[in-house]
Amino acid sequence: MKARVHVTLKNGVLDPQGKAVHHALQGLGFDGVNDVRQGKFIELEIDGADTAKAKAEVTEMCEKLLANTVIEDYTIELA
Amino acid sequence: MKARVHVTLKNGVLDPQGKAVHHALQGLGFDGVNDVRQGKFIELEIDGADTAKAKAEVTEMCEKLLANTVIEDYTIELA
Amino acid sequence: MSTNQFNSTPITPELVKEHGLNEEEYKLVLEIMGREPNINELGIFSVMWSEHCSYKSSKKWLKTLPTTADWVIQGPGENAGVIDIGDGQAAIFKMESHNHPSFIEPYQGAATGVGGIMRDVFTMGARPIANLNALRFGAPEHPKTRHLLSGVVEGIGGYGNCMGVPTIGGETNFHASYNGNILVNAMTVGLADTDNIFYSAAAGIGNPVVYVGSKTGRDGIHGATMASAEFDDDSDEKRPTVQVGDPFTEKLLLEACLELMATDMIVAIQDMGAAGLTSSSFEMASKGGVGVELWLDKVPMREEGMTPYELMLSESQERMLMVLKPGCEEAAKAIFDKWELDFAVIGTLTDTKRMVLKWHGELAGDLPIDPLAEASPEYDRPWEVTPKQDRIDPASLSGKVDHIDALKTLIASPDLASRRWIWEQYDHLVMGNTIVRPGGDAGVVRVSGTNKGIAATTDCTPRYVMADPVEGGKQAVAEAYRNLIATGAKPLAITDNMNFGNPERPRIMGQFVGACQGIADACITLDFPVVSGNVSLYNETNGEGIMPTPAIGGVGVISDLAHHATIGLKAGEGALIMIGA
Amino acid sequence: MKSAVILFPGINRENDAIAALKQATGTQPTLVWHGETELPNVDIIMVPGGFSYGDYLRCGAMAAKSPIMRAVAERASQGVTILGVCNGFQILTEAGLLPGALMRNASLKFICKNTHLKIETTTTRFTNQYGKGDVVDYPVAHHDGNYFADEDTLNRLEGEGRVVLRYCDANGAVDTETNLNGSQRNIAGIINEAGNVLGMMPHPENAIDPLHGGIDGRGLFKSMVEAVS
Ligand SMILES: Nc1ncnc2c1ncn2[C@@H]1O[C@H](COP(=O)(O)OP(=O)(O)O)[C@@H](O)[C@H]1O
Repeated sequence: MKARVHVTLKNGVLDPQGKAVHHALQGLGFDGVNDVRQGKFIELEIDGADTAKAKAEVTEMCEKLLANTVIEDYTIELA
Repeated sequence: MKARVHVTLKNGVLDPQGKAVHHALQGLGFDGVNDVRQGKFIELEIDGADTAKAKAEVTEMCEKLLANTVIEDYTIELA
Repeated sequence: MSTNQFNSTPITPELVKEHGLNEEEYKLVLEIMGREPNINELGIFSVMWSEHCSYKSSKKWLKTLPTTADWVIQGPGENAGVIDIGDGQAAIFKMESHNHPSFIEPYQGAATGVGGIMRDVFTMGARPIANLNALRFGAPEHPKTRHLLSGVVEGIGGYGNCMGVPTIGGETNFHASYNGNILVNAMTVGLADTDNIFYSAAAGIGNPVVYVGSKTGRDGIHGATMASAEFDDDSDEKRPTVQVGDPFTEKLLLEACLELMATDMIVAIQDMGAAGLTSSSFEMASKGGVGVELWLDKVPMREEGMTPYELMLSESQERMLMVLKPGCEEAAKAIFDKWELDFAVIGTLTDTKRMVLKWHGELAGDLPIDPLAEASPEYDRPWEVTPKQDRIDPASLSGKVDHIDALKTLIASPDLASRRWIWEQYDHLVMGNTIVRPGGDAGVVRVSGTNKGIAATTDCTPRYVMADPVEGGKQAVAEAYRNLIATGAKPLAITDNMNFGNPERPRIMGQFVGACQGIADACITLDFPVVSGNVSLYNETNGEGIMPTPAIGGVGVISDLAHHATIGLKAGEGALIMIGA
Repeated sequence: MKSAVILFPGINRENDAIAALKQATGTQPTLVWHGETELPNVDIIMVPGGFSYGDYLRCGAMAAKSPIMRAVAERASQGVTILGVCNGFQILTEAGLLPGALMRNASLKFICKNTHLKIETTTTRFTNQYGKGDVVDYPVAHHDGNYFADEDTLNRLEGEGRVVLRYCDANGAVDTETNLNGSQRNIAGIINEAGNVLGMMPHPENAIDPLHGGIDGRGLFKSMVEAVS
């Protein structure tokens, strides 16, 4: 089974990378961009076919390692 | 309009981050993980409501800045 | 050889050409083999006889460089040069180019260049203690220059910083001749004990051949050499030609290798750099006068479905090949297990002087070693003496120049402006031994636990070499020498990185020959031998060669750091004196 | 006086840390491997700088989950003096021993240079050898030193006198000009509530020898020695 995890900065947390990308896009002449946020995208290939179990397990991975919940949120999709 | 861009390493390109995360997950006792790949997830807030135009513009941003097409692929979703 | 799957690819003239072998060379291949090679063997000839591995155009002239002195322990021919710095210690150093990859992908190209040169140094038993880099970019206003400059600098920092080796110096120039062909030359200086230096000559029939480090992927297998039907199935996706560096793994590899080197288990060791497993195995075998049998299916693989051809040609980074003493496998493996690195016995030494490749028991290739490693083509390419340029009559220059304006223009010019922007992105302090930071004449690091320093610099002024290759070659060596003495060091030896255009043009070949002559002259006069180096040819932009750029990396020793000198004027002290001609 | 230095894969300033601790304590620190579960009996624990696990995923994230960090947390709760520098600071925040997080520098570039720092409090175990408001000069060498915490946390840190070091100029001016990496309120170092754990981005261990160009860093190590003897 494949799990797709998105880790994004919480609202209110300053995003230096997003800000820099925004700035660079403006420099390239893309004026219509109002905001840029950069996050991580992690794809996991996991054993088993039990979606509920996988979800629980990936949640635990996020809490323990993949996300820093002080500054980040995460979402999980299974496929 | 919101654009969601996923930037991932091309197949066959070494992913040192994914490799290290995989290893760390195993160290934490998550044995059922077979592979981990890490990519970037970029959210853009853009002006206008014309999806086709936005798509073309974000594609250009990807080619010019957001992705390194020598080693990375990208996908774009608009919402 | 019996018929098997590896003979099914017809060796057509096109395939031979795609492997970069000309007709003459292919005739030699048939002669050496005594039959038609199979695809794996053809691939091996192709990389072994590439300019990069064989030095076929430059060999004749490199042999004229002076390489000896009382303090030289190892001159050119090993992974890096070794000089005695007293007290039972040696400095081990080399410079190497990663020009083409850095132009395609500046970050990864530069990063893997740094990774490669550090492996060359620690393969010999040295802990890297200083990095330098000599960079050449196109005109500042060229649309690609900014992107390339920032990518290269980040890549060098990204790798060197993570390795924990201070980057203490270098040089940076801009010129339109590099617009389509930047130069990224990286240098590493390492420190070892003179009685614990490791070489690459394999020895001991029956000894295990061991692979350590990262797994092998399809990185860097040359696109053109892959165009046969057999390897064409799944688009280019399958075979990125850009290698991604993993400095974290290399840091582990460094620590694991040094730990193993502190024991008595290694017979020979060689890093897998350009042309990966092929060149490392052939070189080790050739130097040791032995044969090798490799079990390619035992090579740790990153991807499924890899073929012997790919395994022999892959340029995956962060890998080493070793020959161990018999019976040491388990103890050595324990060290690599501790550092969480792959370790596999992938072959054995034989007395056949042949390279025998096995794939799940099946014969995948069988080649003689010496003819490939040593009897590679050597060319005496035609060359022209570079014509002397006319002297410019000062009177012919128009207008009066205000001195202050001239000074301002000079200071602000890209070639002279401060490089702080670059070196502040490099960790130049890690290890706690940096005595002279970048920005001076040469960087200086202390030899840990002593009062001794090692000074290092890289130098070349391409426009001088362009105007007069012989004098320009001399000047580069002399400048390195001066930069070392300016810190208080005694200059000991150099490494070089010869970056030139297409040697098949007599004019370019003439630049190369002239620079070699100049370097040799200066080195002999200054007693400043060449102990290692690298050649990068075919550096062209729109059919025009780059400016000839023989970068010189100089190393010297300061016997007492209390007497080192720095470039900064000391407030309120002394008079300014100018010496020299 | 006994000390220990924790070694994670990818750490590269362990010898710099050892040199500084040895100079201050007069004894050779013990190097402790990340896979260990027990710590020796020591007065000072230092988590040094480097690139543990290549700084992949997030700086310090993987090291924070190492077996040894449980032992470090336990010692922290027992009041043992713990110093985390650079990657060590990142590891301590990831392990939850210090609040906040360290993000990519605002310039997005790695920065290696000397910087001035203002000593904000001298009542800690780490700064008792300095005067309040002193300006010291240490190098920094990092890519992710941009300190972030939410407003409440920041206010609490300030209110409790737990901001120990701030980026400033030679005269002690703390402003956006002198904020070298974009940190909230120019924060370069903080301590935990109990005052026994300090995390900081700059490298006092690279300013302990006249040949380094300055010895301002010695005071920090001497402070720890004074405090625990
Ligand atoms: N790529 C680089 N990496 C590290 N240091 C550099 C680099 N380029 C220049 N420097 C440093 O900046 C100073 C001036 O550089 P440059 O003008 O190119 O060299 P030089 O003075 O030898 O002509 C030197 O001290 C050099 O060590």
